Order: sequence, then structure tokens, then C-alpha cells
Amino acid sequence: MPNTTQAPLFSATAIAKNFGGVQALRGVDFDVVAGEIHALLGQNGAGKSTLVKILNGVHPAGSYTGTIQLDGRPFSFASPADARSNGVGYVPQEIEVLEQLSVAENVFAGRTGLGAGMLVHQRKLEQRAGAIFADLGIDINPRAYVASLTSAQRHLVMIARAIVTKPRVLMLDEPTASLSGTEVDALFAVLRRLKAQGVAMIYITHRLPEVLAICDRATVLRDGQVAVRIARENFNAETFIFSMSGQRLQRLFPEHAAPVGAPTVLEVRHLTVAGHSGAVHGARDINLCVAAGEIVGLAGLLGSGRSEILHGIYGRVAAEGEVRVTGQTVSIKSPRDARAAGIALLTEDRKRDGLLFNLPVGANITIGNLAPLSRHGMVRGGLERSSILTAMRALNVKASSPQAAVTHQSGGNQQKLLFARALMRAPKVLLLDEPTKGVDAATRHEIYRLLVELAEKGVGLLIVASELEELIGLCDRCLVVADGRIVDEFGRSEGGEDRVLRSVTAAQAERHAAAAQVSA
Amino acid sequence: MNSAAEVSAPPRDARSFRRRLIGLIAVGEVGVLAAMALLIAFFWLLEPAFLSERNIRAILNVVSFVGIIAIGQTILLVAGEFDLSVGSVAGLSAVVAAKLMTAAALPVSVGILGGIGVGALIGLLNGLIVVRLGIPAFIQTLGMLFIGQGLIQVVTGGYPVYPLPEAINTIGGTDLAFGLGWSFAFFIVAAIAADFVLRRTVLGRNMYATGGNKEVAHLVGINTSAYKINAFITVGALSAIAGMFVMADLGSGGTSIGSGWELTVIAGVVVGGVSLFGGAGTVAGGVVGILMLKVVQSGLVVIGVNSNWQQIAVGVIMVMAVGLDIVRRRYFIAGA
Amino acid sequence: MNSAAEVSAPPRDARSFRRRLIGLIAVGEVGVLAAMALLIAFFWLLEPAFLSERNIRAILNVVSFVGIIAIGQTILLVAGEFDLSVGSVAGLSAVVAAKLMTAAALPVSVGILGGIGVGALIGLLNGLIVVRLGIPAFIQTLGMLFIGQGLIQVVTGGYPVYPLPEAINTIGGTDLAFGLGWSFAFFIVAAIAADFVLRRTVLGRNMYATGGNKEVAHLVGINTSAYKINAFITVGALSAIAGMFVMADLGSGGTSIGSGWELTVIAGVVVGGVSLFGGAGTVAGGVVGILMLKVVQSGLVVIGVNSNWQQIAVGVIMVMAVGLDIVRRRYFIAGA
Amino acid sequence: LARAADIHLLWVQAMKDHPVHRLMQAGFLNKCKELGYTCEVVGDPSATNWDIPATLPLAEAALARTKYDAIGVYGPDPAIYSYISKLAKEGFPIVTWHVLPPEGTVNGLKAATGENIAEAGTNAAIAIGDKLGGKGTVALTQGASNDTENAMSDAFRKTIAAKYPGIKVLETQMEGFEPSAAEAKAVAILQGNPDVTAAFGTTGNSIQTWSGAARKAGRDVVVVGMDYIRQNLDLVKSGAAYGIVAQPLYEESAKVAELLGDLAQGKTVPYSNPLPAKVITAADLAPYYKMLDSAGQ
Ligand SMILES: Nc1ncnc2c1ncn2[C@@H]1O[C@H](COP(=O)(O)OP(=O)(O)OP(=O)(O)O)[C@@H](O)[C@H]1O
Ligand SMILES: Nc1ncnc2c1ncn2[C@@H]1O[C@H](COP(=O)(O)OP(=O)(O)OP(=O)(O)O)[C@@H](O)[C@H]1O
Ligand SMILES: [Mg+2]
Ligand SMILES: [Mg+2]
Repeated sequence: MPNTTQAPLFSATAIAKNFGGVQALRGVDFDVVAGEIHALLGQNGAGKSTLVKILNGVHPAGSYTGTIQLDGRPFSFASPADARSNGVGYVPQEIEVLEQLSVAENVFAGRTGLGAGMLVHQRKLEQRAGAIFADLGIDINPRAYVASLTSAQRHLVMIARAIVTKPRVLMLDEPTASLSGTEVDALFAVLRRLKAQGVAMIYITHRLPEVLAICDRATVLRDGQVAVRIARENFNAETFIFSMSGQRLQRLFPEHAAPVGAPTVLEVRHLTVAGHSGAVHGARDINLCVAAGEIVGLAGLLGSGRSEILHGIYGRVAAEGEVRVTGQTVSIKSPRDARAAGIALLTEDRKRDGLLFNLPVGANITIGNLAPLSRHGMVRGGLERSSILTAMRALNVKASSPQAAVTHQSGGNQQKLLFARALMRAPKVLLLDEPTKGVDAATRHEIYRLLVELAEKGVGLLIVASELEELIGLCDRCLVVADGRIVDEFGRSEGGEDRVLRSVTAAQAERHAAAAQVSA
Repeated sequence: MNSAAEVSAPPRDARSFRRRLIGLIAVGEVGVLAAMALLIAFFWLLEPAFLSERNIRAILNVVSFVGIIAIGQTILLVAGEFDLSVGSVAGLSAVVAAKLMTAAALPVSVGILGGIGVGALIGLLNGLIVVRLGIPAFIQTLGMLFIGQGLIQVVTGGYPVYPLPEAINTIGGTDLAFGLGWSFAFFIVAAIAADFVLRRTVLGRNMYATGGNKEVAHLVGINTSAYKINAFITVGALSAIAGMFVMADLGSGGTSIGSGWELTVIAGVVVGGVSLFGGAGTVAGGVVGILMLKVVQSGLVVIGVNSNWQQIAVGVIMVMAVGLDIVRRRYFIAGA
Repeated sequence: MNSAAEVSAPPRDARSFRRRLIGLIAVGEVGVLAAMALLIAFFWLLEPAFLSERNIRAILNVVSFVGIIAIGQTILLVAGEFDLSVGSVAGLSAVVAAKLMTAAALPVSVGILGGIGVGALIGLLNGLIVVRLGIPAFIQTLGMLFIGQGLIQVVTGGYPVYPLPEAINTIGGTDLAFGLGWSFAFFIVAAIAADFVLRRTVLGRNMYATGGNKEVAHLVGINTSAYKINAFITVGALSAIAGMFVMADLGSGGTSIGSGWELTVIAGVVVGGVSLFGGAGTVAGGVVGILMLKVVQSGLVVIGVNSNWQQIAVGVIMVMAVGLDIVRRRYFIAGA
Repeated sequence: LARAADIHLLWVQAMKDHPVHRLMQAGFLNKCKELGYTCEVVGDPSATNWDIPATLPLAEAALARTKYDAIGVYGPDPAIYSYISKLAKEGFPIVTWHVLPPEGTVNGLKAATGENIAEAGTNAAIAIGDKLGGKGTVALTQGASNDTENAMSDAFRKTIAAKYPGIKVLETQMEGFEPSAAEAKAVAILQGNPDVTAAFGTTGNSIQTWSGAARKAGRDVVVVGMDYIRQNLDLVKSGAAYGIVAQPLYEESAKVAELLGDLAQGKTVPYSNPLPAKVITAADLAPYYKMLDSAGQ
């Protein structure tokens, strides 16, 4: 247990930041001591990311007011390079990787050569990157190109990238948002070791159990101000939620029971999905069905092919097999067909395949949904605007106006925009890939309620979520995916997180045995 | 209470005027319009003849040619691609139309349709190859620039097609009003129509989505390939029309019609705020950008700048106009 | 077990040879090299004189000029920017150097340094304006293309600078080996050095990171501005050197040296697999791409293709070479 | 008009910065200075790109500002004819140069001067034909395809065919205006055609192109090209090239100034003012060096 009364290693005083009119931070004091993991909590748009971006030089000195101290001496970072060379490491919230370079090069990006002077030793880079991944308990080939990784794997690459700089202060902005249990555990093991080495860490998350698991102190931001600082002794999920939102939550997951005997809205038979860029990923011989009003979850480890199944159904990647919607066989060759059949998809990586940064918030919601908002091909401005405002209100999107730029929205708000887009067409089947990624606890609750409401209206939901608790709490039925196949299925109250892990492990053991037989 | 709802009803307070002013400055085309207004005032102060009817007419006339192409290029840039073959397509379409009317002795209308057909066909080809085969537009349309130039020589044997049927000279010589003819009329109508389509229709919105992020557009059900291919066809057909208007204006199917236009057109629309990276810009902006470049070129002659310095000045002003626009965005829109 | 990890340890089975072959095909430069080999064989079969010593020498000679620029352009493209002013900078540097040696009667070495200085200075200016003011490279360097052309006229008054000091003609006429001179030697040395730097040094890898994703590069502590600015300076200085080699070769500081190179150079390096969008490609690839274009141009003349069809063929082959590369990537790399 | 300085003359020329065009402009402006006229040059500032639509508004801009008394319009492309007629209709006396369109073919054109292009091609053919002794193969290049160069090539071909049946002329190739690329192309022509013993180029750079190519290819080629700029004279003097078609660029341009001045003062001038365009070889260089010296070039 670090001594939080000792002199802080890294501190910020009276930080205020204004984005042309939007006051993101209003005089925040914050500090972290060596060997401490300090949670930074708050609702979407509270200013968490903005604060760590300031502490890391992404928002350079001069663009904010207030002071930063490192080792008790005032510092101001002109750029991330500055912060980095002073021992500050940073894992950003959004995926920021170099897609055209290899994993190893990504991990060591921006560092000087290993060994003789300015020369790069690919081999050595690969070995060292491999060692770090082994440490993190994950299996990513250092020679693979990042373009071929799943978003969770990309996130792990970013974490490795921050760790190799051997920082004294490490800031992690929602590092686990797309990770599942096993990876989170491995990450925590690493963080604990760093902690023992005296690294000071700032940890942003919306997953409150994680705070209970590894944080020593928590600071809650609300509307750009520190709402409360909580010592470990007083940690309690309810307190966190109350101090973040001013509301008390009764139950995290709303009551829901799948209607008995409801007609099937989505039926998938023998679906085989080609992986992105050839053979690396994929899913084979998938059979599943979702009844009207049913919430079905796809559980599995990272890279298991859950997203790929959704993409196959939605026509985003080539797939063979049969898809039926409300009993009708539909031929889905592209997302267009899927939408026509009443299927909507919420994608996983909002930056890469979710948002249109060239269009404002409002147009991002209505894109693809303009038909009912137009007459003779002309968009009816008034109607569009009112339906945007309705959608924004329904999901509590915190943008200043429908004309606001998407780039300026906080991560959680961006997620809500995409939600609004997917819901606008009243789909029969909703495919959701990590629907609450980066969404704060209160809103998450709202989203759960919303999903249950949709289910009650007869929509069939198929959800991929890495947070098993969420999946198990929400879903009527869970399918376990391992290595591109469905290996297990269980209903509400038939199992929990351990059941998923057990079936995954069993599937892997089986595969290894089979592989051993082939090579023998 | 939701913050989005707050803004939907802007506060009617004292700052309202300031807000409205900033709102005006934030409009995309204002940057280049301001730059142009400044330049016009400058030229006019130094030499009032700059705003003489004759000069205005000459500028508007030449703008109508490249302007027609700029409309297409803007649409294509919004859809996230661009076309270097426009000049070459303009030239080829003109000589093909001319040959159809003269050597093949077909009616003028057939010749014109043939010319437009050639342009649209090349646009289709460019589009198919870029979209379906994944060849970068730069390479495909640069290749097409060469191919078009070669075909111009093949079609004409290197000799301008001259004389042309009287009907063509009549089209070129018609004075509809203020000494401006059909090319200007077409240009204005096409510009207004295209601006409207991009701004107000579903088609236009989908075009912006396609250019902004193709993958996202695809996922929301937009047939991005169709949008891109159609944008290529549009720019091809408009280039053809521009080429034929030049031919009618000059009364000769010259082999060098359109040569060198590829960069001028792109430069003009980019000066007018159209993004090279897709998904941003308006037809109004693109057209004003082209107009500004032509105003500069003409103004420098009118005020009697030494001819060697004219090109230098054009280069500098082009960069400065874009710079002004960037400053405007940075300080007014961010600050709004 | 992750499927990506499988690839790291290739099974030493019978398929090993096939894998190694595919590995070879996967190397970036193989696509364009294969295309070039095919073309050379084709030209040679039709006309053995194509592979005569003299013709090879002539091709290598002319490649060395644009090739020097292609090295710089490749580096700049890798860093995520590009430069349309290269031809104009080449011409300007040449005439400035020529004027320094003749009109200003300075020593030849000072003239050459002056020429390189002009090129580097323009590169610096381009870099500063693009990076610090955020003007798109397309506009800034196109503006600079015009400015350079204007300055060439200002410096020379429109007449070629002639005669040049004997020392320059000597540089241009030296035969180091196999009839190739200093320009080729410089080209080869610079290409090897640049290829090594991009491939093997931290500098090079940071350049790829900068061009691959500027934000990420910035985030991991790379001074992306410095990298970009230096890449602009490099391409400026190399353009200047190329321009002066052309001048030495011709024995005259002509006013049209470099005109039209902007698109040729970019086309060549893109054919060689360098990405227009930054962060991908190698100097070897870029240089081979340019070489392929020159081989085509020369081959078509040697085998006696009608001049009208030459341009068409160049356009088609350019597109096809890139197409071949795309097919290679799709089927061999993805499938590996 | 009272004083010569009150006579305003305008010169309109596309591709204004081409070196040959610059030489013409110098001939015109120097003559103007000599005669005391006030003269101005306008045109699209490019050294390589022939763009008439871009040139016209610049001419109009000058016309909007200044009341010109007569205008010279560079005429080697029928695309400019309609503009000539338009200006003539407004009452401007118009002169063109470098081509001699038959009288009456261009409405309103008052006078034309320049070499007889066909004759220049013929002269070049005779020079080469005689030098080769009536046998051999000749390569033929143009800068680009345009009326002037086409007419000259055609006359060249026709003359060779008529007078020297033993000489073969290759298909015309385009060398373009960028010198290093032009030379590479010429080398390729020599490689592809081992029998070439002479070359004729109809563009200003072709003497340099061909003599450079002959040196690089290690071949003996009888080179004839255009324009007596100093470098070309030197190449003939050194033996690297055989002859120059001494296009009267400077003279014709000076003549334009004279004709325009006369027309501005209401005098009548003859419509056609042809100038000789002979082929000069090593023996005839002296007067041309002198002319360049006196022009300060
Ligand atoms: N670049 C920017 N320009 C304008 N406004 C911005 C910008 N970045 C953030 N904001 C605004 O600042 C506020 C705080 O955003 P920030 O990203 O720090 O929130 P957050 O606490 O990280 O939220 P989340 O949990 O959703 O990630 C939000 O209102 C956001 O819209
Ligand atoms: N080559 C590629 N191009 C684009 N996207 C890719 C590529 N390879 C993988 N992806 C992305 O990776 C995901 C594939 O993940 P997959 O379905 O295999 O695993 P998952 O179980 O969803 O795991 P994860 O939690 O890692 O997303 C898809 O979301 C897809 O967007
Ligand atoms: Mg955040
Ligand atoms: Mg996934």
C-alpha cells in the first residue's frame, strides 16, 4: 500500500482548459504518488481524457492554465515527446496505432535504436516485443502487421508501447474498454508489478469493479471539477456512481425475461465467415437464432471471432450460409441488404468504422437514415433537426448542438451518437459489438434499459461484449465462441463467468490435442 | 435538462449579433470570398479599368470553361477521389465532336452527344478501374491524361479540326446578355444545381459520407462504389461539355484544348475550401476558388505587373488565400 | 493459440519452398521489377537493339536525373507529404547556378553551392509553410511550382544561360565507367544511402511512423514537424542537384529544364509501390518505378511504335503496372 | 497621332515564356523602342503549355485598361482566328506573324509576316538531301503537333520524296519541350534505327537534342534544326550539327512592330510580308553572331 501522504511524484494544480467556449476543466487539482494507482473517474464528458492529455503534453503548455509538477519541480510539456522523455507514459483512449508497421515496430515506435546507435535491429525489436507480450500473457506475433489485428489486440499493442518506455508515471485512459477478463487479469498483474517498482499510475475506467480491484485512491471529476476524492478504505461502487452523476442506481441490470414462444427474428445456419485480409480471422459453421424480444450474447476471448460473426451476418465481410430474418431467407451481400432486411449493426472501433468526422453530430446520427426524413430526395431540414434532437435527448447525448463537430465530443458521447444512428431506423435485429465501450456507469445503465426496452418491443438483440459481467447480467442466453466456432451455450442462471472460461479452455485443449494428432 | 436542447433555442441576448457575425464568418465560402473581395478592391483602386464591363466579361467567360469542370471536380473530391484527366478529356471530347461533325458529316447535335458520350465513358472507365480494381485515382487518371492526349493526336492526326460547321460558331458566338453566352449560362445553372444537390439532398449527404469515410458509409448502407463511379462519370461529362464550349468559343477543334487544366482546376477548388482528402467543401466554394484565381491573373495584367512577376504573384496569392481560410477556421469557428 | 503466431515459426515441411517463393513475391519491389522484366524482354524480342549498350546507357543516363528527384520524393511521400514543385526547383536552381557562374563570375563551386542552396531553401520554405501553417502540400508546392517558373524567367530574362564555364561541361561530359558520368554515380550512391536510411535506421523508421499516422507518431514522441520539414529540404536539395546535372549534361542553363517533371516523378515512384497516402514504400521501389517508366518510353520508340500511340501505351502500362502490384499483394501477401 | 510614344501596340501570344517566343518578344520590343512606340506583351505565362482560353482574358484585361491602336496576335493556330476577327470587328488593326494565312481566310486580318514555313521545310530538305548525297535515312521530330511544325514537316517530307527518292524519312516523333527527355527519346530513335544518318527537328531545341543524342549514341548524324540562338550557332561551328533553318524570328517580330505602327497611323500596308528562311551552315555564321552580339545576347 503506497503512502498517499508522501510527497506526490506528479501533480497538477488548478488546471483549467477551455475548448473555444466549452469549459472542459475548471481548476482541477490532482496528484499521484510513487507506487500508487490513482483512479480517475467521471461521467462521459467530465474531462478525464482532457486532464491526462494535458498531463501528457497532447494539449501543450500554453493551451491551458494551471501548473504541473514532477518531483516537486514545475514542468510544462510542449509535446508528448517532452512528457515521454521525462518519464511520463500514456495509453490513449482511442486506438492510435501505425497500421502499416509491424507490431514490434509499433511497440518501439519513437524510441531510439536498440543497440548500436541509430541502427534498427528488427530481430531484437521482435524479441523484446515478444517478451513483453508474454509478460502480458497474450499471444500476438510481433512480426504481424498491425493492420491485421483486432481492435482489442491493437489496444494491447498500445499498452505495450507505453510500458516499454519504462515510465515513472503511467497514464491509462480506459485501457480495458475492449479487453475481456483474462486479458484484464494479465494487465493487472503487470500493473501490480509496476506499482511495486514505484511507478505512479493514473487509471481511467468506467468499469467500477476494476477500481475496487487495483486502485489505491480515486478522484471523481464532474463537469470539469473535482467532485470528491476517495481513499481506498471508502471504495464502494455506489459511492462512485453517486459522486459521478448525483444519482443512485438501484439495480445495474434491469429485469428482463425473454418472452416464451416468441417467433424467431434472426436465424443463422451454417454461416462461415472469411476473415479480414484472407485467412487470419474467421468463423466456421455458425448456427444460432434470436427470438423476438430475446437478448443473446456472444462471449469469448479476444480474437475469437465474435465480431466476425456479426460482420458475416451484416454482410460486411464475405460469408457463406443462410440467414433468415423473421422466417424469410434473405440474401445479404452487403450492409445495404442487411439494413433492408431490418438488421442494424453497431461497430466496435468508433474511430475507424463508426464516426464520420467530416460531418457534424446531427448528420452523423441521420446518415443512412435519411429516407424517411426527405421528400423527393431532398432532406427536410426541419424534420431532420427535430428528429436529431429527439434522438439526442433520448440517449442524453451531451453535444452543444446538432452542428457541433464530432471530434470535439468525449468518447462516451461519440458512442451514444452511434447508438442513436443504429436505433433511428427501428431495426428488427440489432447487432451490437461492444455497445458500452467507453460509456459511463449511469449511461450504461440507461443503455441497458434501452436495450431491454427494445427487446420488449420485439427486437432481437445479438451482443458481443468483452465484459462478461455485463453479458451475463443482460443476456437471456449466451453463446461461447472460441476460435471461430460456437462451443457452448447456456441460459440465464445456468452459468457465470467461470462457465465461459471453462468452455473456452476445453475448446482450446481439444484443438491442441487434434493438432498434436495431426503432426504425429 | 439536456444540453442539446438548450442550444436549439439560442439565447437572444446582447451577444446575439456577435454570434450571428461569427456564424457568417464560419460559412465555408466566406474565406475565399473575402480574399477575392480584397483583391478586387485592390486591383480596382490601382486601375479602375479592372472593373470595366469588358474585363469582367472576359473573366466570367473564361471562368465558365474551367468552372464547369470545377463543378465536377468538386463533386468528385467530396466523394473522396480526384481526376487529373479532366483537361485531356475536355480536349478529346472536343476533337471527337468536331470530327463527327466534319469528317463524319453527322449533324451537329449528334457530334455534341458523341463528345459528351466520350467524356462520360472515360469517366465511367476511370471510376470502374479506381473503384473496382483499387488502382489509386492519381495513377489511373494520370494514365488517362496521357491516353487522352495520345488519342487527341490519333483522332486529329495533329491538325486542328477547322473550320467547324456554322452552327457551332453560332453557339460559341451567341450573346445571351451582357456579352455572355451559352457556356456561362450552362455554368451558372449547373453550379446552382450541383450546389443544391450536395447541400440539400440525400444524394449529396451520402456523397459527403462516402468521401468522409468510405467504410462507415458502406456500413450504413450507402453504395459507395456507385457514388464514386457516378462522380467520375459526372466530371467526365462536364469536362467534355467544357471542352466543347471552348471549341465553340474558338471556332476550332484545337489539339491543345484543355492542356494543363488538371492542376489549375484542382488548385482552384482547393483554394475555394474543397478538401483534397474527401468529404468537405461545397460547389459554391470550388467555383469561387476558380474565379479568384482568374481574377488574380487578370488583375495582375490590368495593373501592369511585369509579366515575369505575374506567375510568382499567382503562386503567392494562391497560398495566401488558403492560409487566410485556415486562419479564419482556426480563430472564428473554434472560437464560436 | 493465436493464428497470427503460427506465421512466426513457419513449418519446415515440403511447403517451405513454396513459402519462401511467396515470401520473395511479397517483397515490395518485386511487382514492378517483374513488370519491368517482362517489358524489357518484350522490347528486346521485337528489337534486339533495345538492349544495346548505348541504349541502356541512354536510359540510365536520363533516369539518373529524375531518379535523383525520385529519391527525395519517395522520402517525402513516406513522411506523408508530397512536392509538386520539384521540376520548377530543378530548373530554377540550374539557372541560378548558371547565372552565378557566368553573370556574377563566381567560381563554379560557389555556383553549385548556390544552386543547392536555392533548392534547399525552397524545400525549407515549403516545409515550414506546410507544417507550421497547415497549408496543404498540394497548394503550397503547386504555388511554388508557379513561383519557381516565374523566377526562372526573372533570373534569365527568358533566355537560356549559355555558354557555361568549361568546368561544367567537363562535369557533364565525364565518363566514369560504361559511358556513365557523375550524375549516375551520384544517383546510385544517393539511392543506396537513402534506401538504407529508410530501411534500417531509427530516422527512417520514424519517417514511416510520421507518414503512417502523424498523430500517433506525435503521441509516441516523434518530432513529426522536424521530420517533414527535413524531408522537404531533402527533396528540394536533390531537385536542385538533378537540375544542375541536366544543365551540365546539356551544357546550357535552359529555361525549360525540369518542366513537367512534377507528375512524372510522382507517377514513377507510385508505380514503384510508394504510397501517396504516406508511410509505405521504399527508395528501391520508387527508383525502379521511375526506371520502368523510362524503359517503356524508350522501348516504344525503339520498337517503332507510332508516336501517337506511345503516349497511350505509357498511360496503359503505368496503370497496369500498379494493377499488377495490387494483384500481387492481394493474392500472395494476404494468402501467405 | 501626334507623337510616336502615343502609339500603343499590344502583342498577344499564348505560351508566352517559351524561349523562342521570348526571342520574338525581344525583337518586337526592341523595334518598338527604336521607333518610339509604347508596346506591351501579354500571354499565358507558361513555357510548355499552349492554352489559348487562358490567354484571351489576359489580352482583354490589357484592352480594358489601355486604348491600343493596333494589335499583333500570334497566329499559328486557327483557334485564335475567331479572336482576331472579333478584335477586327471592334476596329482594331490586326497583324499576325510566323504564319501567312492566305488573304481573306481570316476575317479582318490586316497583314501577316513571317517566313514561308513550307519553304523553310523545303530548304531543310534540300540541305539534308544534298549533304547525304541522295541516300540514307532521316529522322524527323517535332516539339509538338501544331500547325507551324506540321506544315514544315509536311513540306520537308514532300520535298525529300520528290527530289531524293533514295532517302527514307522515318515517322515523325514528338520530342516535347523538356530537354533531357527529348534527348533520351532521340537516342532511342537512333537505337531503333541503325540506318539513320540525318535528323531534322522543327522545334527550337532540336539541334541540341539531336547533336546530344548523336554524341551519346556515338553516331554520325547530319543534324539540321531551327533557330539561330547562340548555342545552336556554336554547335554548327563545332561540327556537332550541320545546319540551322535561320527562321527570321527576330526580324519577323520587328516587322510586326513596323506594320502595327503603320496601321496605327492610318497607313496602308501590304497584306503578305514573307521573309526568307534559308538554311545556314558553318560557312554562314558570322553575320548571325554579330546580330546576337548587337542584341546583347
Ligand atoms: N478537442 C476538443 N475540442 C472541443 N471540445 C472538446 C475537445 N476535447 C474534448 N472536448 C470537450 O471537453 C469535454 C471533456 O471531454 P473529455 O474527452 O475530457 O471527457 P471524458 O471525461 O474523457 O469522457 P469519456 O468518458 O466519454 O471519455 C467534453 O464536453 C468534450 O466535448
Ligand atoms: N485486416 C483487417 N482489416 C480490418 N479489420 C480487421 C482486420 N482484421 C481484423 N479486423 C478487425 O478485427 C475484428 C475481428 O475480430 P474477431 O471477430 O476476430 O475477434 P473478436 O472476438 O471480436 O475479438 P476482439 O475483442 O479482439 O475484437 C473485427 O472487428 C475487425 O474489425
Ligand atoms: Mg475520455
Ligand atoms: Mg471484436
